Formats: sequence, structure tokens, C-alpha cells
Amino acid sequence: MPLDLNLRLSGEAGQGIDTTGSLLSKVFHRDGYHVFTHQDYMSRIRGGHNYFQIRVADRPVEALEEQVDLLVALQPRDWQEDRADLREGGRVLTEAEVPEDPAVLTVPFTALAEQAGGRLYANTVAAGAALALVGHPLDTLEALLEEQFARKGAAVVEQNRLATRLGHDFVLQHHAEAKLVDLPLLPPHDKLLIGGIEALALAALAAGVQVYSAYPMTPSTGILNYLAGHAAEFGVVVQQAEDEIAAINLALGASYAGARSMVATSGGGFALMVESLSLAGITETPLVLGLGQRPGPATGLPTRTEQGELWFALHAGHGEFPRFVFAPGNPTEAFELTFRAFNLADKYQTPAVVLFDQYLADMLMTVPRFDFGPLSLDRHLATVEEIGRGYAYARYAETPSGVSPRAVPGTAEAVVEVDSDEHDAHGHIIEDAATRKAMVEKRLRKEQGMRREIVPPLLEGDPEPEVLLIGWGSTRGVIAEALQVLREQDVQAARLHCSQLWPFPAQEVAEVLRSAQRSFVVENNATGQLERLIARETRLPLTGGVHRYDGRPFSPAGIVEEIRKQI
Amino acid sequence: MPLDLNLRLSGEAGQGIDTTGSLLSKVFHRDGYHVFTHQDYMSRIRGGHNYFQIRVADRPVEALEEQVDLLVALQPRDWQEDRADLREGGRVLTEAEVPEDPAVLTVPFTALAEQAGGRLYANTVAAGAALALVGHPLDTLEALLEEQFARKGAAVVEQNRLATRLGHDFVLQHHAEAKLVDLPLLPPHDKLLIGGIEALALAALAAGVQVYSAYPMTPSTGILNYLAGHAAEFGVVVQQAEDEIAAINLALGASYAGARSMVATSGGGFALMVESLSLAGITETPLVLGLGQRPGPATGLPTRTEQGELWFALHAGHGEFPRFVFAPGNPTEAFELTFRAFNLADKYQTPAVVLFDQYLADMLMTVPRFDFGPLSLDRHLATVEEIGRGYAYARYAETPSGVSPRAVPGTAEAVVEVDSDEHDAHGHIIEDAATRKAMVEKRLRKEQGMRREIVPPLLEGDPEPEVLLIGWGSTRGVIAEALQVLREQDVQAARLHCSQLWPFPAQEVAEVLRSAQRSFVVENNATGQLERLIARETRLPLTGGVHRYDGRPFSPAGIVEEIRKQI
Amino acid sequence: MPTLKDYASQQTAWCPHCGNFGILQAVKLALVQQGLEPWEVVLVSGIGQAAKLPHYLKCNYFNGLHGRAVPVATGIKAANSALPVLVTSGDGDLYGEGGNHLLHAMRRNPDITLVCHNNQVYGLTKGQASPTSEESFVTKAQPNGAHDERFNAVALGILLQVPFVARGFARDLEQLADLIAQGMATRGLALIDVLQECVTFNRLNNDEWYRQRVYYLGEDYDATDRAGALVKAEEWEERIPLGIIYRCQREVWGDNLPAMQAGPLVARQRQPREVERLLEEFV
Amino acid sequence: MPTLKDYASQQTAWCPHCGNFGILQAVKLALVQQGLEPWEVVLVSGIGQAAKLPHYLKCNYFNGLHGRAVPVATGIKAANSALPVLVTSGDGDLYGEGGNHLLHAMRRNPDITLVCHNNQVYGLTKGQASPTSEESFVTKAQPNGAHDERFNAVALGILLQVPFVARGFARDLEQLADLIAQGMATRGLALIDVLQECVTFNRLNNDEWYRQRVYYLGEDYDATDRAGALVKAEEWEERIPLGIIYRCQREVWGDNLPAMQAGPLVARQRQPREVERLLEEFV
Ligand SMILES: Cc1ncc(C[n+]2csc(CCOP(=O)(O)OP(=O)(O)O)c2C)c(N)n1
Ligand SMILES: Cc1ncc(C[n+]2csc(CCOP(=O)(O)OP(=O)(O)O)c2C)c(N)n1
Ligand code: SF4
Ligand code: SF4
Ligand SMILES: [Mg+2]
Ligand SMILES: [Mg+2]
Repeated sequence: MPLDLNLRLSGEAGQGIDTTGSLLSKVFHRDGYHVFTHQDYMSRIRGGHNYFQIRVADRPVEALEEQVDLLVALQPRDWQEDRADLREGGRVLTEAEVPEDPAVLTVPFTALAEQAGGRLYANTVAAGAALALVGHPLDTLEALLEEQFARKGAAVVEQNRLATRLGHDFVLQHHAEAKLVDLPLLPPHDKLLIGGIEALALAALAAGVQVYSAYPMTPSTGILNYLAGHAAEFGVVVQQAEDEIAAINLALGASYAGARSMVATSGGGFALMVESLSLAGITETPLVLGLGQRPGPATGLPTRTEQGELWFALHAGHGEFPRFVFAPGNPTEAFELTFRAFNLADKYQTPAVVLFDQYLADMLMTVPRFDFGPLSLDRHLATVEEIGRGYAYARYAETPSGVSPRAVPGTAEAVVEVDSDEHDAHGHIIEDAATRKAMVEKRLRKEQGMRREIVPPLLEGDPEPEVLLIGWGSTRGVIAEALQVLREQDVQAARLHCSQLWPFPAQEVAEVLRSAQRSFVVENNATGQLERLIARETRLPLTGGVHRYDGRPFSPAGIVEEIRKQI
Repeated sequence: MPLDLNLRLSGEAGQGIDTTGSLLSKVFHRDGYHVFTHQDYMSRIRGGHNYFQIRVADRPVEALEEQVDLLVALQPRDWQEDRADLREGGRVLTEAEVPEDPAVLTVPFTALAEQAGGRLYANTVAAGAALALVGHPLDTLEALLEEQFARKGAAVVEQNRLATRLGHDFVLQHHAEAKLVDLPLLPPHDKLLIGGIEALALAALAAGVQVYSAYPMTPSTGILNYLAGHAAEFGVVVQQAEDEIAAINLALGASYAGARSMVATSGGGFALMVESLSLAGITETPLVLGLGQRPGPATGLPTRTEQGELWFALHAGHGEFPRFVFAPGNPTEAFELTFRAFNLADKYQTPAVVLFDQYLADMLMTVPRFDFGPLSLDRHLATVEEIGRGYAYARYAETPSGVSPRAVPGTAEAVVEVDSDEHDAHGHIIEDAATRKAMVEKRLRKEQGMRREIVPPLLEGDPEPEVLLIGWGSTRGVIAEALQVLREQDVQAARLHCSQLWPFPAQEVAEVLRSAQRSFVVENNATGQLERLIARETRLPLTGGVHRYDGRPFSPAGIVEEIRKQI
Repeated sequence: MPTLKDYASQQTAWCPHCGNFGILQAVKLALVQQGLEPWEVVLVSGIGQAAKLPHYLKCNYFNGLHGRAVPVATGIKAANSALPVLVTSGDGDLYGEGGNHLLHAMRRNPDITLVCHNNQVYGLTKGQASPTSEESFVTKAQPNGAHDERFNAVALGILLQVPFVARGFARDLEQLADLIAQGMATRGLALIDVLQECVTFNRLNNDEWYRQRVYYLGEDYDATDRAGALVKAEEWEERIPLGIIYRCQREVWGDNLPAMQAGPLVARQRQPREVERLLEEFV
Repeated sequence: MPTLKDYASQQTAWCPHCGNFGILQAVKLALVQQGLEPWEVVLVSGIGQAAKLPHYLKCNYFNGLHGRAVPVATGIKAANSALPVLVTSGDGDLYGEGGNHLLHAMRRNPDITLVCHNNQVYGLTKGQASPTSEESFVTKAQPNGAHDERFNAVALGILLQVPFVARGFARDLEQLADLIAQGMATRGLALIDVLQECVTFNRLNNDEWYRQRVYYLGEDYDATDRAGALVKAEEWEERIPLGIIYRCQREVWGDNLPAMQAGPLVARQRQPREVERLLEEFV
């Protein structure tokens, strides 16, 4: 039996479950396990009911499970809320006295914390207790506490250590018989434990982002914070703007002037950027836009997840112009596709949207170390010859590819004239029909090149499947696991994951669809957005859709159950 | 031979060709003819080269023709520009001396104008001259001048009259032999000569619009002006806002408080409203939005025409929510559908977009008098019983139709709570999965009712056509005329006009498509927007598309030529 | 007469000890003082911690988008000029994202009252600098501090001659309630900038910081002296005045619009037929 | 040294006698005065008649969206702090649609120069009221006049301590050129509000109207006295002062950002590899 353990820390906002959750995840990751975590939290700063869930396995895992083996409830008041998700034979660690429930083990988190140095160590006590219950040594946790708290002084480190040991020892003393499992140290690996947001931000840094402007909005704020933290080191202007419109226009100005530029936001902020997206389109200014979806419309559920903005991303902006739309499925793809987005935006002088969502943003996952070897920074700027002298340079010169040599302002004897009005090769405003027609065609012609660089969809499973699962973006991992389950249940099944939505790989998708008996698009939305895109681009029928639109991510079991109902 | 005469007035911006063009159109309209006009003008206030083109016929006409019979060039400098569009046997009236060109007749507009009282009467001289050349009496023109200038005093009226007569007599004296035709007085009709914008604004007034807020933007500014002009009379708050975001939020506040509200703008302004469109979606606040398309992206060609924002209108806004999208094809439809939009927005508590474009906005057309008989104002507000007392009222109460009884604030013992966050029946912010799911379903369920009220597409022509022309919005008339031509050329042909794009009449369209051998979507855009919508909604193949994207409208001949190439 | 109990509503989701509680209580007090029933008033807010306030008392409310409360409030007033309209939102909301609406509302002067919960930080998004943050305020997004000059809405209100401009303190409910009631009683725009502690994300401008600085404007202070008011408005580093800082009289938006002069629009209903006569122009 | 001829470009599309011609000429003069070649300067504009200006001289330009010139200009400066950046746009553009950016740019103080063509009307859209229109200004969209209080950007600039605040007149090229050159020479934000006649749509504030009122600030005027400057800034009905109305010194945006301290960003190129060390945090 492969090892697969699910551990949930729950509590109020402000109780530090995210810190403790991250620490525990890192413990297992460092000690040779594969980890996948996700968070469920409310749009409030204190109180409420949040949780941090960690899956620990001895092979790669890429999805959450709904049932947990160990529940650590920091908030005695409402541990029952999570009780329903406890697997048969699972355990609850809580401070509350629950004499009747054999699954529930009481640990005096607060009292032990006070013993260690103060109430605020309660979650550290809990971490120690949890490790005891899954038979894992404390060493890595202690090392991590040292790393994390060293700058707060030796006393804090020591108190934290003490807290973990008190929790750990209490469980060994009082609940030794309830131990769930023994998780030994495994051979260490050099993998990363990284979240979607950090992967995205790292990619931007790797791609040489020079100007990042944004207005805070969940789930994109992490990018702002990460880049701001590294701005001085890498020479990035990170600017919090007065609003999203300012943010994107600042980025466009910077891009025009030659800086690699990026903005990121969520649906509501993206909505405010839409006019300027169109500006990027007509001025042919490269820009990478991160769009972190969350359940809408409007404010919706600000801290939860949804894939409700695919069509919005495809068609946002007035008028017709080319764009890229990527939708990474995990931290690795977030890194690769965001990096790619920068190079392609520069190559085709067009905006590139990176669609993600709260689920991808917050998931932590054990992934192979990112490979910097093949990465190169391709700016595609005009050569000195292309620019010439004597003001001969024309920003929108006609070319077979539709892509004109791009110079930046400040180049000797060249002026770079860009205009939101329709314009001629020089960027001068025009009104005549012939120039207009030629310019429309020049811009749209770029799509031909863009199509040649489509990231092909990922196909896995039986070659002529009874059941084909199709997905995009953050459902990549969960569909992969659902597929495994189906195949273990002897269903001939395959999956198709699209991580580029525009230009759309219509031919590839059509071929796969034709090979399948029944096809289902699994989407975190109510209206079947990829399903409809496939309909438009391939005109082929699909069997059905699996939808979730309550703000929560899918679990593999949830998908399998739904598919079983439909076949 | 039916009478069909095309007359073009051309000149600089600021020379008053629009005033004179409107006057001449009205002369023919009043004198029993059918008139269709369109304008071609630059985005500048003075100078440049603009024209106003009038088609005069003895039967209904609904499109422009590219070739003209009579060209009145007020600007001697550049009459040649229009010369290319002159039909064989046509005439040019100009001030320039052109000894070599037999088609060109010289009339000293300026000198005659000075004789009448001043240079600014030159265009009135030209109007008189034009009437002489087409053998039409001056009486109606003189009556109209009196109507128009009465408030400027008798002298101005008299000078205008004199100017027309001088122009008229000069032609009779010097160019009698060049007269093109004799246009006698026809029996008068009671039809309207009205433009798309006025029809739209009139519909809003008829529908009882109480708050109209906007930020000026071509081609929607006419609505602002028209409503502002009638605001005092009909009790409308017409507010020019500081920006489009303010405009739509002001309208939403007003609608929430119970006023029928509307905004209108163009693509760039609509882009700024997108976030708030989503707000209308989740708060279920009725709103009518006029979206006047013009060639994009961004500023594009601000005074010209395009149908480039269908997909944008369909999917603008983050998250998933129902909406109506109408696209009237002529002034009559503009009136009917805008009126309908108000009632349906109220009935389904959802935004309704009225898509138009510069071509529809500016066209003047002889149309049957609008029928006010069947119009009723259906507010669909909650009844006293539905509201109850003791604060029992819940704004988002669950119902089978998804539509909840709508009360307005200020109702005794009821509070009306609306929220951009996900909410429960009372409008209170929630985070739980079950309520979220139910609310998504409640909102989307409204589409079922909305589908039952789709304006069916208009089908005309041969029942099993070789060639089917499909169009939407402002191309209605020109496709109708292209169809006539094709059928006169013995092509088995039909046309399908969609004036409602969402919810989409998929079944009706699919049926018609199946009956046709070859189907072409005729669109004023480059990417085939309706074509792709049909693909998505019916999954049926189309034969091809006819596109124009140089900012100019189609002519029937242009469409026929293109179809002939493709069949 | 309504009492505080009539305004009871849902549980709040704010952090314990947050300054918002004081503002909530002051709003309720002000409404009760004015004898308004919950159904007789409308609250409008944007998005943020502050903007959740309308959820926590019983009343009509429109909890709209981040930054857009002011135009919504203006629209409500357009439709129904008889309804008192109170905006409660945050400094990020009203002064950041919504800055243009504030600026132009000051020019327009609609009869609405704005209560800005000025905690000098973006609370709901976890502690970025807001337009009112101090230059030395360090956050994850502003690791070198918030360099933009601190925005002073009170001074702007005076410059643009807002009829009622005040500064309140979330820990003094009584005064704040009184300011809100007086703001609502003023015809035209009223702006009340409220010093509000964010216990979680603003460790700089905490209660103690404010308490060390605030003082009440005395009886002798002349709020109608604009130049003097501007000077007062700019006191900050060492002393921060509380109270009505500026008052003036100006034409109110709507009084100049024929449609609004005849009373609440929503009370009137037109018939399509009335419009038919306009067709004559097109015959 | 560049001359006016080097700046020759396309034909204009403005109405004859429009005040914009004077501003265009003044911009060229100012650039020549500073010895800048066309490729050494960037002009940024929004949309409107005024905003077409960059098309009419040879230069680098970004003619963006209505209302959004200021953030674009800031972005250009972020990328290349060595490039002089001049914004030329209209009163509707900079003060209406773009009001929020103006407000916050004043707080932020980037090193850009704003020339606002203030014709007190929306010209390109055919004559609606702008934020600077007089109350008595009647238009098709404002048949009862423009009721909102006339916006005074000069006063706002003084309130928010913009380093260089001036008012120019489109009919005095020489002074205007000089103001623009001085604004560009100032480190930090410079705002030059230019009285500009719209001969077509603003019959109220025509040349005569301006000429009757304008006067030049004398030698003795102290532009560093903020209170005095505010009083001057509000002179309007009878007399309108021209010249530098306010000057001050303030920290400039970018000087406080480590990334910008090391010179123009565009001159630097990073390699992906440099970032690899950050992976250690995630091991
Ligand atoms: C268009 C948009 N941008 C960003 C956000 C994210 N957001 C929510 S609240 C907030 C800031 C709130 O700050 P403030 O108004 O000061 O309220 P506080 O939480 O401090 O009370 C932001 C940026 C949003 N909801 N909508
Ligand atoms: C988002 C957006 N809204 C509206 C417009 C339409 N528009 C173009 S110019 C303009 C006003 C211009 O006024 P101003 O800035 O004063 O310039 P002027 O023409 O007077 O020089 C407007 C409203 C637009 N282009 N974009
Ligand atoms: S984060 Fe700050 S403003 Fe928000 S509730 Fe907590 S203390 Fe109050
Ligand atoms: S409309 Fe006014 S601002 Fe525009 S070019 Fe003509 S005179 Fe100048
Ligand atoms: Mg705040
Ligand atoms: Mg202007």
C-alpha cells in the first residue's frame, strides 16, 4: 500500500494555521516525502473557520483529498465542523473535552503553550502533537523553527522548540495507542515545495521583469509581495498604483519605453484593465497580465476558487486584436508558462494573459527543481540596421509576419510613435480605408505565427478511451488523479489537459475527441466555459460536463463519482 | 423603372453639410419619397473631407449605394475625391472651374451666397441648386428653412430663402440641359424620417427612463444630447459623469432605488463599465446599456463604423451571470428593441445591452410611424403582499424562475439589502458552499425564462436557398437589398437577420442553416463574430463570411460582388 | 421612535478591538438620534473591512464595488431625493480606487454623507499602504515605506468647499455619532474622516498614537473661516484636531436639475403615450 | 543644436485659430530651447483635440487612452529615468476621466511635466461641459448650464505641494515656452494649466474673455509662499494671474526606489540564471 496521509489544521483566521501548515508541509517535504497542500479560508482577518490541509505521500501527489486522517482543530469551539470529513479510523486532536468520541484525542494546546512561553505557541504545540501521532521525528521541524525565528532571537527559537516537544511528548504519553502510522525519514530529494503564486513571481523575475505595477487583490497580492521583497536585489520597480487602470497604463508606458512589464490582478481588477488591454492590442505593446480568477460575479467569494473567466479573458477588450491566454495547471507550469508569456509577448508585441485561480495560487506542491538551463531571455528588439538613421524608422512597418521591428524611445535619430487611434506605418493617425484595412490585417496576421507556437495539450491514458476527461488550468492535478482512479477501476480512460487556451489547439483537441467514446470537460464553473470553446473551435459534440461552482476545488473522488453517474 | 437617386453633399467639417443634408433629406421625405442617408466624416471639427449621402426612392430603401448620381462638392479644392464614385451620366455641382469634364457643372456658391446675405449661405445655395438639377420644387425646402430659422428672425429666414432661390435659378439658367431627372411631388405619407440614435433615445423616453448617466463618446453622444434636451419636460435626471465608471454606478444606484436607468457609450467606455456590469449581474439590478460600436481596438477610428464587439458584449464581466444582448438593424428596431430591453431588464433583473454602431446611429431612414399602441411599461416590482411587513422581505428570495420579488428602498418595514459579495436570500454576505451553489443556480436559472422570450431571427427569401445571407445589427437593410439583387439575378437566395444575440436563437438558426446549401455571414468585422457564435451554438459549418473592416459600411453591390466570388 | 435594538443585525467579521466597532455603534446612534427607522435610510459602501459595515446593522444597503460607493449613492439620491444616504467605506476605497469620484462629488455637491474609516491601511487585503499611510509605513508591498505623500481628504474638502467637513475618532462614539448626525442634517455633501485603529495591520498608527495627538476643537474655533480651516486641516504630526473643521453653504446637486425639483423621481410614473408627441419632429 | 525645423511633422487637424496652435508652437520652442533632439524626448497624451498635439511635431510619443496619460508617463519614467517626459492633454482628459491619476501623481511626484490645454470644454466630442467649465456654460448636454463647481487644478497642485505649478496662456507663446522649459527643468512633477481658446465650442471663454482678465505675476510675487499662492490660484472672475504660481521642493518619485537609483532600468539586462538562487527558499 502506498503511503497517503491527509492532515488538516483548522482554526480561526489569525491563529497562524497557515504558518504552522507551511512548516509541517516543509517538514515532510524535506524528509523525503511528496506533499500537496491547499487552504480554505474566509474573507476575514480574525475569527471564522479556516483550514490548511496537507497531503503526504511517498510518490508524487497533485490533488487534495476530501477525507482526512488527522484533524488538528486549534479552535475547540468548532472542531465538529471538520469532523464530517474524518476518514474511518482517523483522529482528531483538539483542546475540547469530548468524552464520547473515540476518534477525538484531547491535547491541552493552550496550557502547554503557556508552559513553553505563551499562548501564541499553541499552534507550535499542535505541530509537535501532530508529528507524534504520525510517528515522525521532530528534528526537521526544530531546524525549520530555527531558520524561521533566528532573527527573532534565541529565546523565541527555544520557546518554539519547547512547544513542539511539549505537544509531541504529551501525545506520546497520553495517546500513544492512537498513533496513526509511522512516517520514517525517507531519502532526501532536491525537489521544491512551492506554490502557484511564488512560481509565477519567480518566473517573472527569471524573465527579467523590470516594472511590475498592481493594485492589491486576492489572489494576486502574493505576486506583489514577492516581487516587492526582491525589487531592490533585482532592480525591479514595483509600484502599487492608485487603481488598476493606473497599474496597467504604467506598465504599458514602461513596456513602450523598453522595460519588461507585468501586471496581475483578479477578475474585478482585470475588468478595469480591459480598455487598456485593447490599447496594448492596437499599440502592439508587449505586456504580461496575471489574472487570478475567483468566484464572481463582482466581489463574489474573494478568497475562494473558480474558473469562471475563460471567456472573459478570451474576449476582453473592444475591437479585434491577437492575444495569448495561458492557464498553467500547477506550480511547474506556472513557472514555465509565465516565463514563456514574457518571451512571446515580446516576440509578437501583444498582450499575454496568464489565467490562474485561488486554488493554484495557494496550493503548495512538491515539484522537480525548476530547470533554468534552457531559459533564455528573448527581447526581439529591432536591430541597429532595422532602425537605421535619419528618422527613417517606422514603428508599424509592414512585414509578412505582421510583426514590425520594435525600437524603444531614446534611440538616436529614430522616433517611436505609438497611437491608440488607427495609424500608418509611422504611428501617425489616419482615417483612410486602405491604411485601416492593411493595419487590421497586419495585426491579425500575427496570429499565424502565434498558432505555430501553441503549447500542445497534454494527453495521457488509454489511446481509444471510453471516457475522456478534459480540463484546463488548475484542475490538471486533480483530473490526473481522477484518471488514475478510473483506470484502476478498469475504465478505459484518458485525460486531456489544455494549458494554452488562445490561440487554441483546435486540431489536436478535435483529434483526441474523435478518438474517444465519451468526453467530459471538468471545470470549476457553472456554464462550461472550455466546453463551449471546444464547441466553437472544433464543432464537435461532447458528452457532458462536470462542474463545481461553490467556490471549492474538486477532489479526485468527487470527479470520479460524477463521471460514474454520467456513464 | 423605379426611381432611385443618390445624392452626395461633400465638404469640410464645419461647412454645414450635415445641416444641409438633413434638410434636403427632409424635403424628399415630406414630399412623399422614401429616403435613406448616411454620413462619412472624420474625427475633426473643421476641415478634412466629409460627406452626407442621400438616397431618394419611390419605394422603401434601407441601404446606401456607393455610386452617386449627383455630387454637390462644397469644397472646390477636393471635389475630385468623390468624382470616382460618380455614376455614368451623373453630375457634379461645384464652384471650381473644370473646363474639361462634361459631368461637372460650375455654380458660384460663394458669390451667390454673398448676394443672399453672406458666405455662410453657400450650402443653402447648393441645396437650391441641387433641387433644380433633380427637378424638384423649392416649396418644402423653404417651409423647412422657415421652421428651422424662425427663432433667428425673419431676416435670416428670408436670406436663406433667397439663397436657395439663387442657387436654383442659377442652375435653371445655366445648366438647364443638364437636369438629371424630374422628381415631382408624390402623395404625402405620415412616415418618420429618423435616425438610429434618435429612435433609441425616444424608446428610452417612451420606456420611462428616469436616470440617464453618461460620459460623452461617439457614437453615443446623440443620446445624451437628445435626452438632455427633453429632461425637464419628462422628468429625467440626465447626468454627465466624471467618467464611465461613475456613469454606470450612478445608474445602478438609481436603478436600485427604483428608477428606470440607462447608460450608453462606445467600446472604450463600455470597457470601463465591465466591472460594474458584473455588479449588475450579482446584485440583480436592471440596467439598459447602449453600446455603440466603432472600429477598434482602443481609439481606432472614432467616427466610423464596425461590428467588432459582439463577443465582448457577450462575455464582458467577471464571473457568470445572465444578460440580454440586442442588436437592432434599423431605426424601427432600435425603437422596439430598446423599449423591450427596459421591460426585460426589469422582468429578469439583469443587464440588457443594446448593441449599435456608428452606421445605425447616423443613418436617417423613412420608416413607418412608431406604434405606441402596444407599448406598456412593465416594472415587475414586488407587490405589497410579496413584501410583507416586519422586515420579512428578502431581496434574493428563492423562486422557481430565479427571479425574486424586487422592492425598492424606502418601503415601510422592509430593508432592501444588495451585495456584490455572494449573499443569502437577504443579501447578507455568506461564504458557505451550499448557499453559494444555490445562488449561482438561482441567477443562471433566469436564463430559462429569458430564452422563452427571444426575438426570433427574421427569415426572408427562398425556402430552400442556394445562398443564405446571415447578418446581425445594422447590416439588416443592406443585406435585404443584396438579397433582392441576388434574387433578381436568379439566385435562389434567402437572408436571416438576428436582432437578438443573447440568449441566442440557436434552434431557429440551426434549422435555417440546415435548409440552405451555402451560408454566408455578412459582418462589418474581420474575425467573423456572428459566424463563430453560430459555430458555438449550433456546431454547424458555414460556407464563408463576407467581411468589411475598413471602417466603412457595406453597400448591396459590395455584398453581391463578394458572394458572387465565393459561389 | 426607533431604538438601537431596532438596528440589530448579523454578527460582525472584524478583528476584536478593531476601531470599526466604534464607527458601527456611532452610525447606529446617529440614525437613532435622527429618529430614522431602518427602512428610512440607505447605506452605501464599497469593498474593504470598513465597507462591510452596512451588513452589521439593519438597514437598506447597497454594498457595491471597491471604490464606487460615491456614484452609487449619487444615483440613489437621483432616484429618490427623499432618502437619506450615508456612505461608509475605507480610506483605500474612497481615497484610492474611488479618488476620481470623490474629487468630482466635491465639485458636484450631492446631498450625501461620507464616513471614511481612515485606518491608514488596506485592511481587508492584509496590510498594504493606503493613500493615507505615513511615509515611514513599512509593509510587504512597501518594504521601503510608503513614499507617496499622505493624502489629506479634509484639506481637499475645504479646498473644494464641501459644505461639511469633519474629523472624528472611532474611540469617541458620542462625538462621532454627533458628527454623523450633523453631516446628515447638512444639505449637500458631508465628509467625515474618521481616525480608526486597525489593530492587525497598522501597528504604527495605533490607538495610543492617535490618543497622544487628538484634541477637540474649541468653542472659539471658526469653521467658516476657510483659510483657518485649511491650516487646522493640515495639523497632523503632533496634534490632530477633531470636530467640524469646515462648514460652508453651496448650491446642492439636484436643486439645479428640473427633474429633481419636483420631488422624488421614483414617486412618478410616465406612460409611453406621453412621448408620442415627440414624433412630430420626425414627420 | 536642434532648431524648430527639426521638429516639423504632419499637418494639423485643428480648427483655424484654435488656441492649440499656440501651445504646439510653445512646446516646440521649449524643446529647442533645451537643446533636445526629437529622439531625446517623449510626449505622452490621452484623447481629445489637445491630445493630438504629439502628432504634430516630430518626437517619440505615446498617444494612449482618454484620461490615462499620467500613468503612462510615469511608466516611461520608471523604465527610463533619463528620458524627459512631457504630457500634453486636455482638461477633460487630465482633470475629468484622468482625475484619479492626477490626484495621486501629485502625491507621488514623478519627474514629469504636464501641460493641460484648458479650453474649459470637451472639444473633440463637440462641446460638452468639462470639469473646468463655468457654471453658466450652456451646451446640448447641459441645457441648464454646467452646475458642478469649476475645477481649479492650480489650487489643487498647490494644496498637494506639486513642485512647479504655473498658468500659461496659449496666445503668449514666449511665456508659455518658458514655463514649459522651466517645468521640464524642475525635478519632480510640474503642472502647467494653459488657458486655451476653443473657437468652435466655447463662445463664452473666448480670446477676448481671457485677454480682459489675464495679467502677469510681477517680480515681487513669492511663489514659494503656499498660502499666498493659494489665494492667487483662486483669482478668476475678474483677473487671472499668469506665470509660476507655486514652487516647492519635495522628494521625487524614483529617488526613493532602489531599482531606479541605479540609473535607467532599460540600460540593464538580467539573466534568468541570476534568479536561480531564490529556489533555495523552496527546497
Ligand atoms: C477593483 C478592486 N480592486 C481591488 C480589490 C481588493 N480590495 C478589497 S478591499 C481593498 C482595500 C481596502 O482598503 P480600505 O478601503 O482602506 O478598507 P479597510 O479594509 O482598510 O477597511 C482592496 C484593495 C477589489 N475588491 N476590487
Ligand atoms: C474612455 C473614453 N471616454 C470617452 C471618450 C471620448 N472622448 C474623446 S475626447 C473627449 C473629451 C476631450 O476633452 P478634452 O480632454 O478637454 O480635450 P479637447 O478636445 O477639449 O482638447 C472625450 C470625452 C474616449 N475617447 N474614451
Ligand atoms: S484587519 Fe484591521 S481594519 Fe480589518 S477588522 Fe482587523 S483590525 Fe479592523
Ligand atoms: S474644436 Fe475647439 S479645441 Fe478643437 S480644434 Fe476646434 S477650436 Fe480647437
Ligand atoms: Mg483602510
Ligand atoms: Mg478641453
